[in-house]
Amino acid sequence: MKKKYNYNLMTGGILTVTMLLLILISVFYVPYDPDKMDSTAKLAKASFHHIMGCDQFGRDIFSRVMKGCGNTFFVAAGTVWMGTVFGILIGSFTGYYGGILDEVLMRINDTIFAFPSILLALVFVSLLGGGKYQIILALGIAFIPSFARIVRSEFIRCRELDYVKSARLSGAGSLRIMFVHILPNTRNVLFSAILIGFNNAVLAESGMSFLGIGVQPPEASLGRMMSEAQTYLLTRPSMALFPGLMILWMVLGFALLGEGISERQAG
Amino acid sequence: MLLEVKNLQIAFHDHSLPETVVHDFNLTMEAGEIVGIVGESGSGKSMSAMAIAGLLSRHDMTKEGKCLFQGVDTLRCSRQELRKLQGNEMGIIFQEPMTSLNPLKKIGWQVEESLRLHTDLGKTERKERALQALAEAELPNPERVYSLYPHNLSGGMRQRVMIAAAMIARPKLLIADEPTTSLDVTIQAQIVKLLQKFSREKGMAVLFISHDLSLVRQLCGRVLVMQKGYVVEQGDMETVFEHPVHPYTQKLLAAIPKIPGQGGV
Amino acid sequence: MKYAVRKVLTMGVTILVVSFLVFLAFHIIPGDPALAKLGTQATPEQLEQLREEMGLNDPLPVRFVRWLVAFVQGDMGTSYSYQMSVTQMIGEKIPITLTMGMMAFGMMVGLSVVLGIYTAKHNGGVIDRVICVLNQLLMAVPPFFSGILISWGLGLMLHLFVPGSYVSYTKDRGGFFYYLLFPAAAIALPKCAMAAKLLRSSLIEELKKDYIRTAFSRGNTVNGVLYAHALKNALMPVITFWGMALADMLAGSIIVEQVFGIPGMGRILLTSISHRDYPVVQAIIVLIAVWVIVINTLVDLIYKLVDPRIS
Amino acid sequence: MQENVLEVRHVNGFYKEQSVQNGIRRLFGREGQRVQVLHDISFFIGKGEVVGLVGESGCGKTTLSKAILGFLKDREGEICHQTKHPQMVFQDPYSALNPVKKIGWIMEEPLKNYTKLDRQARREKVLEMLQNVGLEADMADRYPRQLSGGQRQRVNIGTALMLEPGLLIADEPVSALDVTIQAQIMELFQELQQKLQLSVLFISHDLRVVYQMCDRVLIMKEGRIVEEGTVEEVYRHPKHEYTKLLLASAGIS
Repeated sequence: MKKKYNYNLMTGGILTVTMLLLILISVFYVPYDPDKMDSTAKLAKASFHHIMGCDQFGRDIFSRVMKGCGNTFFVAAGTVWMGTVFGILIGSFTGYYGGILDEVLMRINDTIFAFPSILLALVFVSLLGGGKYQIILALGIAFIPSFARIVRSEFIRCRELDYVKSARLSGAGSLRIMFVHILPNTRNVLFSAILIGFNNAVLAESGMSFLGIGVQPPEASLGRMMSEAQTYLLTRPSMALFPGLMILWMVLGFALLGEGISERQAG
Repeated sequence: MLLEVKNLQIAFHDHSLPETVVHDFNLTMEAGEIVGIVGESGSGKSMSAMAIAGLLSRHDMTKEGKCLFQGVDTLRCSRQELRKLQGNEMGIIFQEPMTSLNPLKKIGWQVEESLRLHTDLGKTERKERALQALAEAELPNPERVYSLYPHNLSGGMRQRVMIAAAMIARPKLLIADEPTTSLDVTIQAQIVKLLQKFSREKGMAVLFISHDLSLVRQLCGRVLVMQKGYVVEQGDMETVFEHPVHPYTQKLLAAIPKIPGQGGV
Repeated sequence: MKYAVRKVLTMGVTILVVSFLVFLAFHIIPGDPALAKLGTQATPEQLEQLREEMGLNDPLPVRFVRWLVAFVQGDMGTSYSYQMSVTQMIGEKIPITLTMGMMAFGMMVGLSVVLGIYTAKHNGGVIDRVICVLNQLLMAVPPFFSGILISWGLGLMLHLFVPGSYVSYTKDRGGFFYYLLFPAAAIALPKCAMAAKLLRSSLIEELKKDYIRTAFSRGNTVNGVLYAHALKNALMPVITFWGMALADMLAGSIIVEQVFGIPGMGRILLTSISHRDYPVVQAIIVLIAVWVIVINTLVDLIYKLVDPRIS
Repeated sequence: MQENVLEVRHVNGFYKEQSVQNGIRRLFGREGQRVQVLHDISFFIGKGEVVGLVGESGCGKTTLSKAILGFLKDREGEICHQTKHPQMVFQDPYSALNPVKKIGWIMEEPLKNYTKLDRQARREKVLEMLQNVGLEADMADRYPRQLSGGQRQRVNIGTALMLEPGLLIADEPVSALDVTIQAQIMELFQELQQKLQLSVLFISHDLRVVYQMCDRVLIMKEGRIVEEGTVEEVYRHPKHEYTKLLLASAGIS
């Protein structure tokens, strides 16, 4: 059989794997201490020593980018984890049982869902203060509704299917039906939702850090690096370019991966 | 001769080995004749009908042979020429009345569509013809149905709407692709009677595709039996049903539960 | 009609509930407005007196109703940091942000319809593929990055505008719109890419449906099928997306205003958050909430207009 | 007179509309608006008897089967059955099998929940049942999507028979299949029915199929049973107008 090449899956896979590798390496090794200021290397151009150059304090951009990717990834993963776990819990119970509880919860859900997640996060941050964990909490809460909604609609679709009735006749209890019979059937939808959610989290986190209310200095963050680089846009555009490209890389990788996977599932 | 299909062959090329789904299909139809094609799913009966209707055009597919409808080869002619036939000289109804109508458009708009595309009748004339067609399709209260949406109607009524829309331009040939499969038995019988009436009164030929042998028996004068892309047997209704020659036809007929004393199918 | 009334009523209730929640959230947080107003040197008596004046000793529901009535009448309270009316502070900024948002929305809708239809129609062609790759890239660009790229490329390199500067509406109308064009584009581009992609796949999906075959069988042209039959159906999910994008654009504008140095709502919101100027933050959040809820109701109403199946 | 496996006496069934208004009414302890879909249904099924239930879509066939299985919450009247776990064979062979589970896993499920058999014993029972329904043993390790419609329906029948149920409800078990496959499944069904002395409620819209499969037949219209009797009686001497119409529409009579 002639095999159709799945470019999306391949490109996405390569981008994601290299990104994950880079993050993994950054945990154990970075070329320079990302926080060490070197007054001799202020705004140094890209060279053999500093492959992406240095910032206005003489910190190595490449090292900071590596650490920043790690931080962004950490926040995004935490956010998505929180959204998924609570989303599955809320979505499965409301979807399976329906009724007045479902009605009320979904109203609330819809209202939260309608808000731009970054705005919700802003409210939380203005109440809780900034920082890595606050951001995870804030974005995580903002992300729960979208996951709950997806899981719920899948459960509503599945609970009417004959195999669920058949499982009930086979003596399976409600919890067993929900988590052993139905939940595995939502995996395709859930998986692509996780990838999309991950990307939204990356964009939201970097946006908040760009505004100065995300990951707090001195910890490196891609968004903050870009907002600092704006001042030097005329003389050193590459200072903004590299962190920007890293965000692009991360988001593109996951987006293509998701695209490729759904392509494979469809064909 | 109204329709002449010669050596129709349809093959797909989406895999490395081309897969032929219809082999050497031949059929002639005279005006006013009702011909049935029976077969199980995957036998190629719908595929052949869609090719005749000019509705098969995929780039990974080849069609060979000839299909002359009033002298025009519907396999090869341009979309321009085809459009003049479709909905005008040739009406088509499909299996799923639930999804075959545009959910966002009013029934009247959809029934009139053929007139709007093929004639330059005015608005009031079109409406008149549409109401007449709806009434002929035995829909109760055509005025009301005219301004309803598909979701307001039951499956049987939607199929009547489809028939009204196909009949409005007075076609010479009606291709009916499993038109009754998703309907209840009593509605099925009504739809079949309706098609019979149209054929008799307007001299319209009907190509009736179905997997239900008893329906084909009630409606058609001639029948083709298809299996895995081949026409394995064809001929008079009586001959084929009473004295089937091909083993597959025999098997098909044997598969139908018999009711002693009530005759066969 | 009944549907519309129900939707509008639901909208009213939702707005009430949401504004109460926001009100509640900003009253749980530590900090005493009276203290914030008078400073730490104030004596306890002075504080108590001011609290009484400001009505801070009344029960929560009473305070909420009072705040709500004042809010509806246009009095959104007084800023802690600037000691001036919040209404006045925000009032000047709303038109700026709103203009930018609507420009971005217009760009998004126009471009996505054109691109979506074109790519769906020429599905698999060279231009379709190029646009799809471009779309994929654009979707991955965060708005501040696209903003920075636009500032750098169009501003610093091509000198089409001066990054960081802003032209007031009262001084130069043309300049006002011209200078908002670039930030609007920065907001619109990623959303536009998503909308175009959504419309493309929605159209392609729609063209596979049974009623499309019916339309062809009546002798429609390809364009006839596309515009008279498929497009309206395919637009349904896209309308939802547009609605969400319109709500999202306010959030996007907060960031993009920062990139382009535009003194809009976003900038006030950020400074107020960092100064813990709660009356301002609260007012802006409630306004945005109302905006979002109204848009959602509008989307529902448009749906009802387009789709007869909804009841 | 044989003992009856199932007795249904004067059952009325209702369906509650799931609407916001009804939800609010329930919140205040009021009854929601309900639609009656079953009207005074009475019948019985004797041991080893196959009873056909014929009617068109929307006549309440499915609701009746739900009521018998205990899924219909809102009903009046008595339904007594002698059996512990009545089972059901569904119409659509595609949606009745969980797409992410292997055939063996699906067939094992009743044993897992209702018996204390260990893994080995369960496996043996599954393989035995596969053989009974005419499937190869290696089917146990396949996924539903790898099976044809007829094979899936065999699996469904097998799953329903795992617990040796006293009562089986077959909801249009052959109507989604091609004629020749239909004949095979009907043959299998009859064979198993005789071998295991199953009591079956056989729901179908196809009068010919019902004639071949059933001993007695119930004709249902708009939630009521309009005619009842042995198959021969009803088919040869239909009394109710609706039965006559049905028979005429199907080309019988």
